[in-house]
Amino acid sequence: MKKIMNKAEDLVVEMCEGMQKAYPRSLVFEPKYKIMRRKELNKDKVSLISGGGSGHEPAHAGFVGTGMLDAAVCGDVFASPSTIQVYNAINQTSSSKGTLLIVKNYSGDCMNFDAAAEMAEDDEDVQVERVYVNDDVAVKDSLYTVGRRGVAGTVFVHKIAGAAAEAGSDLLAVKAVAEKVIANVRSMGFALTSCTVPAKGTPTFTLEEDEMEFGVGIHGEPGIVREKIVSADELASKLLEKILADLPCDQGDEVAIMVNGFGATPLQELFVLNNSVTDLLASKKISLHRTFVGNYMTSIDMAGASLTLLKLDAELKNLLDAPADTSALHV
Amino acid sequence: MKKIMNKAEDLVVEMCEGMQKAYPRSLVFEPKYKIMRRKELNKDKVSLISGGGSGHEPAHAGFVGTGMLDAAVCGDVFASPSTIQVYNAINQTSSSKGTLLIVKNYSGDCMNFDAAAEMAEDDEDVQVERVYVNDDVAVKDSLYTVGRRGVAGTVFVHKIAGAAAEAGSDLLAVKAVAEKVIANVRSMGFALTSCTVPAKGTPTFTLEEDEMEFGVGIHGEPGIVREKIVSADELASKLLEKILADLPCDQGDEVAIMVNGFGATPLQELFVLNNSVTDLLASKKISLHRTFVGNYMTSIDMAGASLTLLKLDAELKNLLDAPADTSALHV
Amino acid sequence: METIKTSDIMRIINVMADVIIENEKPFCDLDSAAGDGDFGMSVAKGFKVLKAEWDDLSTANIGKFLRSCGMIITEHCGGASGPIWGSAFMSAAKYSAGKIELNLSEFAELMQSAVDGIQKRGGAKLGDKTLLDALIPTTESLKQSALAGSSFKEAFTIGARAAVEGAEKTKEYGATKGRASYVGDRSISYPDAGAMALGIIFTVIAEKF
Amino acid sequence: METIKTSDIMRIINVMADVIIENEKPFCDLDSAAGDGDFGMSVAKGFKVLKAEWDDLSTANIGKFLRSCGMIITEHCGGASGPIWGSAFMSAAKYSAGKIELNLSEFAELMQSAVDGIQKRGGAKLGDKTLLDALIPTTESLKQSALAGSSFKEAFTIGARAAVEGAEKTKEYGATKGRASYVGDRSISYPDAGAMALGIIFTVIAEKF
Ligand SMILES: Nc1ncnc2c1ncn2[C@@H]1O[C@H](COP(=O)(O)OP(=O)(O)O)[C@@H](O)[C@H]1O
Ligand SMILES: Nc1ncnc2c1ncn2[C@@H]1O[C@H](COP(=O)(O)OP(=O)(O)O)[C@@H](O)[C@H]1O
Ligand SMILES: [Mg+2]
Ligand SMILES: [Mg+2]
Ligand SMILES: [Mg+2]
Ligand SMILES: [Mg+2]
Repeated sequence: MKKIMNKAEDLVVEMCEGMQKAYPRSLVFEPKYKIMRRKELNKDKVSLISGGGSGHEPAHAGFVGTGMLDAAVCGDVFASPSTIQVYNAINQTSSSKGTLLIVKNYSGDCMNFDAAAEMAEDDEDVQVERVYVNDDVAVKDSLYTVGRRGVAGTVFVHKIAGAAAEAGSDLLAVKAVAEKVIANVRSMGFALTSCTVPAKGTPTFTLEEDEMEFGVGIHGEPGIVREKIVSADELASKLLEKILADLPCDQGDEVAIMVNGFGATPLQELFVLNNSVTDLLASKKISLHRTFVGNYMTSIDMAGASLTLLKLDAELKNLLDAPADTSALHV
Repeated sequence: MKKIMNKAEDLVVEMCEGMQKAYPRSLVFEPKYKIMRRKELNKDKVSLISGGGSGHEPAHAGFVGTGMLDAAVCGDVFASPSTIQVYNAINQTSSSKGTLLIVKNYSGDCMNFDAAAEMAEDDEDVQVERVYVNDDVAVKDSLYTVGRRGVAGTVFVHKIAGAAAEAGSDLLAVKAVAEKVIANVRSMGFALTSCTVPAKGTPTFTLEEDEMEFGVGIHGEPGIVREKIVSADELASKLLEKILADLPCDQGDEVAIMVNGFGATPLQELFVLNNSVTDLLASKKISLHRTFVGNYMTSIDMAGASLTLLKLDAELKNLLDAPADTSALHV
Repeated sequence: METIKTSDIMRIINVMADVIIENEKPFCDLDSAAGDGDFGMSVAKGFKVLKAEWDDLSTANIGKFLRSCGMIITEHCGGASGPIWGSAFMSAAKYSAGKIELNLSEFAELMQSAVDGIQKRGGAKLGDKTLLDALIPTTESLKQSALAGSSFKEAFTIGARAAVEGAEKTKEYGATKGRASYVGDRSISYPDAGAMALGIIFTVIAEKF
Repeated sequence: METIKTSDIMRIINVMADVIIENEKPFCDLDSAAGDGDFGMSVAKGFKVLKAEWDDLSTANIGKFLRSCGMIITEHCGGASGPIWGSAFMSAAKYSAGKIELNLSEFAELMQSAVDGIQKRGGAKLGDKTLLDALIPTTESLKQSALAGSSFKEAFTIGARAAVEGAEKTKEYGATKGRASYVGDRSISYPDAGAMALGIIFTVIAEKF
């Protein structure tokens, strides 16, 4: 394992401290419960909390700031934060308008955020709502499964719910618009290499020099199928096909896209992929309103990328274009 | 070689097109001479042009925008753009106040930017000045060598010269402040893996599982010494020691730092390194004015990082803090 | 009738913690095949804190002891394991509130309440390829042993075997709960990490009892 | 006295282009040891364009032909190679302006002007571990051959040998110019890519002449 680190067990706290020290004007980090929160909290807007396992940097702490999250709760690498951590984040950022938890749909995260919300609601005066992001079309969504995973589409939920909260909407309105994003956002990803969990020290899976895993998540899980590597153009069309099969878009529909790197893939390759995706959308006469290219929701040091597509209406467009000022996303 | 790409020979143009398509509101890309420039040019401010080989994304095209560059000229991967490309960039962004070329100190870049400036000055009415960034302390600077390389410190030159130009300074004043940055900025980097040049398809060098190259540049050159991997804390102290030996800082001096990833190193590790560096600076009572952590000047898909330190005075601080709105850096 | 006391429960939990901490890496490996490879770390983390704070745990009665374990586990076990193992302990603590000894039948009921706690929190059922596929067979086996009038030692030995068999069977299930579900049929032929872990833990507990 | 005509110069440049294009990968490998591994690509790029636009090149005289080559090379060779090879051609073009034939002594002067052009642009001198360490010995050797009254074929063969020897010698120099300088003494024992390439190019030109 080749990583810039000290001891694996100190990694998450050192990383968070290192992040807070880079942005001392806007962030506060509370190491006991690993909560990264805004320095200036507005008690009169809906509080937005997200989080999950670490290893997805800049998610989620990178999206704490004006127009997005109020706090991010950081679990260990690829492990949900505990109920107690989330509970403390709710308390530390409580507002007169209530709190919305934005949860990626994984059993661990759901169980911990649910239990924390129940604990907080047992206290007086706290109103806590939750939304579960499940944008990953690699996973079958059916009554018999836990449903789709939440991946990079979560960042669109942070952005749009964050803008609604900043604009003064009440808790149920913010929740409703977050759910509208969730209903309209889909992602699909692939890996060229496995990631290496620091505490484990060896790659979670191995791929031959000409192989990729198609349909991976963001935790080093193997994908749905192992295939030969294909060109950027073919990748773009495979990703888009999977997404559009689940979220049909007609000529003239407006969308936003995110070409998201998994950590070890350089911007160079992400822009090449974006070029292919953008040309494909143009050929389908789907109208592209806004594009995000970069590392937003990573899988430690995995090489690979995901494509996220969000179908927009006037409301979502306005909120997506509203200002946001965070370390990892600026509009 | 595992990369998201189509044909190696199309990579630079596809990457630039993919970038322009992500930021259609602010960027124009001219494929013939591979020039990325601002959509709205201000003919009454000093024009700033930089560029160099590709493979350093987001550098330099990611720094085109308000408060930084007017144009970036993109060479092939790790190869300087040609004289003709640079000459055309000068013409396309000419302003009543003249043009400053910000050149990283490599023989190829120097020769091409010099020749382009001579060509442009042979035309009437064009005033072209040049600065050569040489911040890499891994390389000995002496009369008998080509001098130090330009690496991540170049981004500070873009930022500060860009702010001066935006503020209306004239060509010689912008050049003078760029040279002040160059005199006060130093960098040092290390690699955990080699990069792979797309057209070549295999890594430029190989390292054992427990080895790193200390003192590498940003073109896959081997470093000055191959060593055993050390902890983040030790890395921070080795990097800082090398830098401070060349640019002594006293208690109370104010600095800005950049912890720069080389492409395949995730933000997670960069924040851990920043934590170590920041603590070290605090222990030396050097005052940290502003921190940049991320991928700014990469070496394709190399794992590794560099540390850049810029010593500040009141003028540099003001210009560093002035607004900048580019795809890769926002102040 | 044979009973176990608070101190016996403490010994059992102590063995459990030791097995979990010793097997941190193997448990992670089990989770790598179709999960995300962190299971060993997630559980070990909580149980390391448990060991570190061992002397401060309440020993007033079984319920109080299990509750103080449950609080630590909920706070310090990462991922899904915190609420799963935490709710198991909290629910078992509720069952044993105020009790200072348990006969085998009562112990089986305590295990049943752990199962109930896990199901209430996570919604999984037998066959969903989770640790319940080991825990439920063990609980059923303990109930049978109680009816048959077995000793604790016998019951634990047979109960552990039931966990191992249940865990083995998870190889055949396509996962529906937890991360293994994301790889669909590719998780077939890999057993569930949590279930395998319980098989190992219960086997050692039975041996050392 | 033996002379070469515009068409001979064209044949020489054509062979040169072929060698460079065929050796794109090996030339990159030469640059990998202490450089950045792109030398082969950088030169090949320009010479591929040269071949593609071959029929449009001016053939009016040697100077015009070399100048049209120089323009393409300056525009299309990447990295340091564009201005280095470009200035060599432009400078040689200036020397041969209007000429339609050259004797060996004039040809040696044409090579000398290429050396001058490179030195004016890049400031390197003999021993700096650049392609000049092959080009200067070849030029000197051609001058000697001219004085000795050799044939072009003989002079080219001996001149190519001088380039190969000069290139071999760069193994011993710590680099001061170009990227090899960044690795300091670690570049010792690796030859310079550009010099090695000239050795190979001149050898094939001599063989095919
Ligand atoms: N809903 C559930 N109910 C019971 N056990 C579960 C459930 N989901 C997962 N598990 C158990 O948890 C184990 C994984 O734990 P861990 O690796 O810590 O969680 P994560 O999936 O968050 O990485 C699985 O092997 C399985 O036995
Ligand atoms: N100043 C110089 N003068 C003459 N030749 C040079 C000079 N600098 C570099 N070279 C030659 O150029 C070669 C490298 O070319 P190339 O790889 O295209 O450039 P870069 O260093 O920009 O990657 C070297 O091997 C050397 O022979
Ligand atoms: Mg996990
Ligand atoms: Mg180069
Ligand atoms: Mg797991
Ligand atoms: Mg080179």
